Amino acid sequence: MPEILFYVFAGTAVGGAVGVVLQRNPVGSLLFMVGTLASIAGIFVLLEAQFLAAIQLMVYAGAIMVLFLFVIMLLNLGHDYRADLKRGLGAFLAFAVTGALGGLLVGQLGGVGENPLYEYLPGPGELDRVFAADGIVGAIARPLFTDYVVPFELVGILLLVALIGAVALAKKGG
Amino acid sequence: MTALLDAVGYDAWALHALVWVPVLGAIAVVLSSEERSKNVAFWCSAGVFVLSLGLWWAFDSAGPLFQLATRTVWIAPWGVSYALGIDGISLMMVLLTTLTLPLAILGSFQYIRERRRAFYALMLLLETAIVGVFVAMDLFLFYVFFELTLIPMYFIVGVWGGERRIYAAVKFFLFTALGSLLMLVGILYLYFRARAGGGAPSFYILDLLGTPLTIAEQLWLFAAFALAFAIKVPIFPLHTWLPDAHVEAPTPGSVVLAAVLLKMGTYGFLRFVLPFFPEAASHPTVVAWMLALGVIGIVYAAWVAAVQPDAKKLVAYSSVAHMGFVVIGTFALTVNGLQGGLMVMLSHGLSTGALFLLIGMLYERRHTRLISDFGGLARVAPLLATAFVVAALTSIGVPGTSGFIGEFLSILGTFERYPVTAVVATSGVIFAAYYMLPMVQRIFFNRLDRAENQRVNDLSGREAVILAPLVALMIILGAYPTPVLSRMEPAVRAIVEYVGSDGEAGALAELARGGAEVRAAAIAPIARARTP
Amino acid sequence: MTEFHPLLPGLIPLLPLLGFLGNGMLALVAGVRGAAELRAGAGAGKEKLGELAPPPWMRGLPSWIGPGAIGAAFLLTLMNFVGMARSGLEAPAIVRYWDWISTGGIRIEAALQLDQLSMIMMLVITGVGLLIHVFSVGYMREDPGYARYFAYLNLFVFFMLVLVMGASFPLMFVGWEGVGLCSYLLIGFWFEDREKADAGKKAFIVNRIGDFGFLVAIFLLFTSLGAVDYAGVFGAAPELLAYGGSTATAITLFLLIGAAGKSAQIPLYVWLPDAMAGPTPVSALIHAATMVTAGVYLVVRASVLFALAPAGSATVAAIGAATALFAATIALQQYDIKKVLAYSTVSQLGFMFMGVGAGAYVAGVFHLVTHAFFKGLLFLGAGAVIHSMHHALHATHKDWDAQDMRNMGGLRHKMPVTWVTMGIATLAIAGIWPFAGFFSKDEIVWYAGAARTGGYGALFTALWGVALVAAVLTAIYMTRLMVMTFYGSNRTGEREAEHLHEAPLVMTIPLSILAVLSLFGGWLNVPASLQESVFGGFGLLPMSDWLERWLEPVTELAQEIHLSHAGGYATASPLGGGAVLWAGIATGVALVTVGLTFRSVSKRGIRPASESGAPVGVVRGLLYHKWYVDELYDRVFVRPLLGASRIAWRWVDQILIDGSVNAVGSVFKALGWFGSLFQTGQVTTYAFVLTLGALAVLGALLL
Amino acid sequence: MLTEALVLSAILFVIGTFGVLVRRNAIIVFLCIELQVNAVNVSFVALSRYLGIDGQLFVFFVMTVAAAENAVGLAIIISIFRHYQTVDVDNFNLLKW
Repeated sequence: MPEILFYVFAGTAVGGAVGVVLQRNPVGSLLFMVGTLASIAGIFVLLEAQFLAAIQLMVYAGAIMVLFLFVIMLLNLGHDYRADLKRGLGAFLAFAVTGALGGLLVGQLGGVGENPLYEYLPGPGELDRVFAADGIVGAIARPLFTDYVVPFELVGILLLVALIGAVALAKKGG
Repeated sequence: MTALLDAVGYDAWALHALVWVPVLGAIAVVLSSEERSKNVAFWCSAGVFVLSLGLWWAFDSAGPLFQLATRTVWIAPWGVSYALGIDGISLMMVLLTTLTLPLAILGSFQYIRERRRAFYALMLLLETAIVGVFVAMDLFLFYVFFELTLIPMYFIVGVWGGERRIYAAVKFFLFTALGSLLMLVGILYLYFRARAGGGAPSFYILDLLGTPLTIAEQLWLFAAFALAFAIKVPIFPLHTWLPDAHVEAPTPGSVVLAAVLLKMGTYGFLRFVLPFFPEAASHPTVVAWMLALGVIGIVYAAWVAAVQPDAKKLVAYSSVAHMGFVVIGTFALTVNGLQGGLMVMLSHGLSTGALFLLIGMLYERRHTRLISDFGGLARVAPLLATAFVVAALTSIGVPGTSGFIGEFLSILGTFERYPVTAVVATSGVIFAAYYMLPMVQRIFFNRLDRAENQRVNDLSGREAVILAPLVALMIILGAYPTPVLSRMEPAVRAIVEYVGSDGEAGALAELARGGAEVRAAAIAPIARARTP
Repeated sequence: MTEFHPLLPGLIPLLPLLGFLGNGMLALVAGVRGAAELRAGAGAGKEKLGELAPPPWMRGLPSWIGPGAIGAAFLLTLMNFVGMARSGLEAPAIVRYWDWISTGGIRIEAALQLDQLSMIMMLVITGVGLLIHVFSVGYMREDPGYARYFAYLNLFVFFMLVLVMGASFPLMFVGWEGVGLCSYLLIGFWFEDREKADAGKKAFIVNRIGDFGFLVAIFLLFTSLGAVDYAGVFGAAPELLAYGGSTATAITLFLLIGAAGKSAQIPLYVWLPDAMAGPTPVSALIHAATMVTAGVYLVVRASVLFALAPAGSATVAAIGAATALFAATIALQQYDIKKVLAYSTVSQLGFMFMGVGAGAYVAGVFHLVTHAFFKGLLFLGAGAVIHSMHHALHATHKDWDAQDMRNMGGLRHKMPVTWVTMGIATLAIAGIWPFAGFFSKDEIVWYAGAARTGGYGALFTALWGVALVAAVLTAIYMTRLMVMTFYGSNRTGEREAEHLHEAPLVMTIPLSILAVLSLFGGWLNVPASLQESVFGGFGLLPMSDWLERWLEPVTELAQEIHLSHAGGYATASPLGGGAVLWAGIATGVALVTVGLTFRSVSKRGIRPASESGAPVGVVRGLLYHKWYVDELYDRVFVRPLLGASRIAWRWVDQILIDGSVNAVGSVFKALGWFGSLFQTGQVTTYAFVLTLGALAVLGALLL
Repeated sequence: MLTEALVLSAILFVIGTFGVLVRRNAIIVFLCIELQVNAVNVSFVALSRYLGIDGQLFVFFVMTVAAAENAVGLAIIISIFRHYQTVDVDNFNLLKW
């Protein structure tokens, strides 16, 4: 059952991603993106990251995408988008290079068993022990406020700076 | 005078002071106000000059070759030491430097109006570097000072220069840096070669002297060293940075560049190239090339100078011609030739320094350096004209001035061994008049037919004070150069004999005579430093 | 016979030097004052230029300092002369002062040498110099550069004295170049005139060509003999240099280049006619009496070397003869009074060279001395004439040339003293008995022919003929000068003629003294052979061969060498006949020539310069244009040199050398430009390249 | 499921990269970058099952930083648009100087 669900989510994620790239209307792209993000949230759940899945939906698919939508609306970009997608040599080269990259990556990651990477992995179940001890949220919260407290504070400052920066940049007549 | 020196205990500390007092002065300049900085700089350099005067009497031409020598360990593992000392050649170069700097600084009072503190601090740093070059007895230390001269000069040309100052500064920097990098390779090779001989690592000149080298090695090292110095001299055809640098540099920069910096090249030949690579330096092919380049420089630069529309560029090319005399005198490897070359260096420092100062004064008055913009100035500025004519005559080498002594001796010394070269070089005597006199005529003689020239002022008191010592020295050295020559004689003789014997051990004795006690005194602290 | 102790010899050159310093100070003060006035009136206009009158005290002081210094030096020289004459000095007295150049490889002392030769020269320099200084007081009185003039003149005398008194060749060279320098300064004295400044420059540069030869000769002396002082050189030369050897010949030929430069001999004579741009007393002192004879002095001083090199001597004589004839021909067709005298000087110097080249060193010096008298006189006389003409033309604002003889004529009534004294000088230079020139020139011509017994018989025979022709030409052009200037009717213009008047006493007294010397100067050296004849005044003329005997200690060694290798001189001229006969023929021919020329020129209708064009006819045109030598030199030397200089700068320096340097720079610039092509500034491109890079890294890792 | 997740991550990443290269609209380019970021997140999460909770913490941080980045980035786009009246990345070559 999880495998089937995984493939469904994966399918919609990839399909959404293709849509993001190919859809000429920015708003359309954005909607495909929301779909992709939601699918990825589903995959997170399947991969035992329920907390992240929630954040993914709330922060990413919710807040950030709305921010994008705001900007598109603000700049009134919904009309002239026909020339947005590149064609010709540039597009071909981009396709060739990214295709080669993808081929390499997929080819490498897909060959299970032959890949020495997997041999050193301890096997799934690592998370189960942590969840059993602290609960799903606590498992993330404990290291976040102990081992990672300094980066956590720094990220807070970063967000503040970004906030101020965004205001300063977008302010009219700045 | 010696009694006075004894009273103040004049000794090796004077050399340290000569090197480092300008740095202190530079700090003082930076800390002082923009307005007062020029006075601080001038009095500092003047003080250094007074201090350096003591060397003249402290140096005993009957004493050991290197005097007032000291040596302390600097970077023990590499055998780098902070070693200073002077022989007769360094003595004259140091005096020329310490004389030129205050005059150049005094000559910049009008010209430099922006960022004075920075300018004067750089000038004083330059003094440190140049004096350091002339008194360093350690090859590593020498190299440090040699490169250090580049930095202040680069900024002096690049910041306070004329319109194309960036081009000139970069050209100057690249030319000289290229040469000195190759020399660094040469220095390191020599160092490791000397170390391979089994001795303790050392950059001390007297330790490196007599390092056994095959003739091929000597030739390669000669090339590496000679290129660096040839660019600095400059020897034809490596001279093209010079006119650009001179024309773009502010007056005090040109003065220091011409009067002192160029001498670092010829000094390098005398101090390092000849003694380190005697076989290469007396190799017939090498000598033939160097003489040919020297003679070409003399004639060619004179020709090029003759058709320059810009007075400063004309004088710049005349420098190339003068340095040609130094080159032939040096590579003739005779006592007269070397003495003559050194006299040309001194005389050129005086006369060309004065000429650049004078052209700078004209520029301050008329804001042009084009010869054709002047005419008849002798009528409105007789003192300036007189000083200019004396300097020009010294540059031409009229007897009675120091210029004649130098040219006469250098060609005479060349003639002793290479008559044909010397005869061609003698024709430079004609060409010197061919480029210098028309300039004098077109600036100071002819009709005073331009209104703006009629308002030109004569020398101010400050300017007269700058020029008076230079003019006086040109005449005095022309009438009685013997005190200078006799102080340089032991050093020159040692070089000639040492190179003439292809670096045989016997001739080394002369050089080492001065070195022995210095080394004995200096090795002790190094030995202490090595034993933990 | 007492031993000769030189009396303060150092003071002799020092006095003019002090005079120079004093006058120089005054000149600078005057210059600074003038400059201040000039600046104050800078807006007012240009006509004020050069008319700034110096204050009275500025005029008085130099008048005393200048001639005073020379006068004192002259007195001191006279005292030394008397001392030397009494002592019968054999070896030169050398007074050492300090080590001038001492390198360890060479030692040159600042030492003065007093011997018979330098004494004669010193007497001429200070004596004639004094007269010319006094004359200048009158001549230059009005000039704003009065103090400067005397400063230069004193400096000149100083260097000239160093030249003749120095005890070594380098020291002589100091004086040699020093007088050249003063000549440069004095020719260009009125430097606001471009042509005059140019003439000074030309003189200096041409002289430098000669100096080049002198320098090389000094180097040769040092390397071959190991000495450069006279005592050392002449002591070693007979032993170390082979007679007629290549070293001796080379040394003498290089010395000859030097001498030819200073003494205006072919091919380096071109500067002297131009040098007439200087004030006329300068022409008299420097370009007639003293400096230009330095070449002759040099040859006589180095007589030992020349005696050892017969080829060198013959070249000297040949060049002298060629110059004597060549310059005389040009003098025939010049109208500028000073130009005639200038070419005459060149020609007479040629005579002297011929004499010393023939080995007759005494005859050369003899002619040098008499020439100093009569040519100095001629120039001063010409100066008086020009002075007068200038005043007359200036008074009426006529822009005629004050020096053009076509504008003169009939001046003998206006300027009787000048006329008489110049007449004496003309007779002297024309070689008429008993004037000074007769004895000296006759001796030279005689020796030119008599030297044919040596190695170069045919050459000297020919030179003898040339000398005779040149002597005849001398009589012609000098008579022409006198007639055009002093005879006939005045052509200056009626109103101007009223302003023509005799020069003041301060000028005529030196003229008179020189006239006396021109008259009797020849008696210094009446040859013994002539003494019993009418030309020797039947023994009435005193001092038979005095100069010959006086100079014997100096020339004796050279004469010995000459005698032992080349044999004695011939006793008859190439056409037969002895000295007395040819003296008679010479003076007869000279008299006839003077007479004929006087008649023919007087008859010629001469018009003022503005009304007469250039001379017609090929020969006259050629002579008038001085054989086009200046033009030839311009084409062959000056312009090619300038062209080569331009090529050296524009092509070699800027394009070849700097170009290749910049080419290296350009290579790296081009590399940078190539790299910058990838910097499009577009994010997409960078992203693409980044991806490409990722692909490459990944590919390298995985494949 | 690890292999599949990683392959999915790779595919998403490549699609995102392709989008960055072929789209001209700066906002869409931004969106594609988000796609790449998410692809990486998938790998983190997938591997964290095997290596511990740290991977998830990383994703947490990535999301936070991405939020900040988006805020600033979009502000820049707005300010560029004000200046050029376009968000077409081909028209910008500000990086050249």
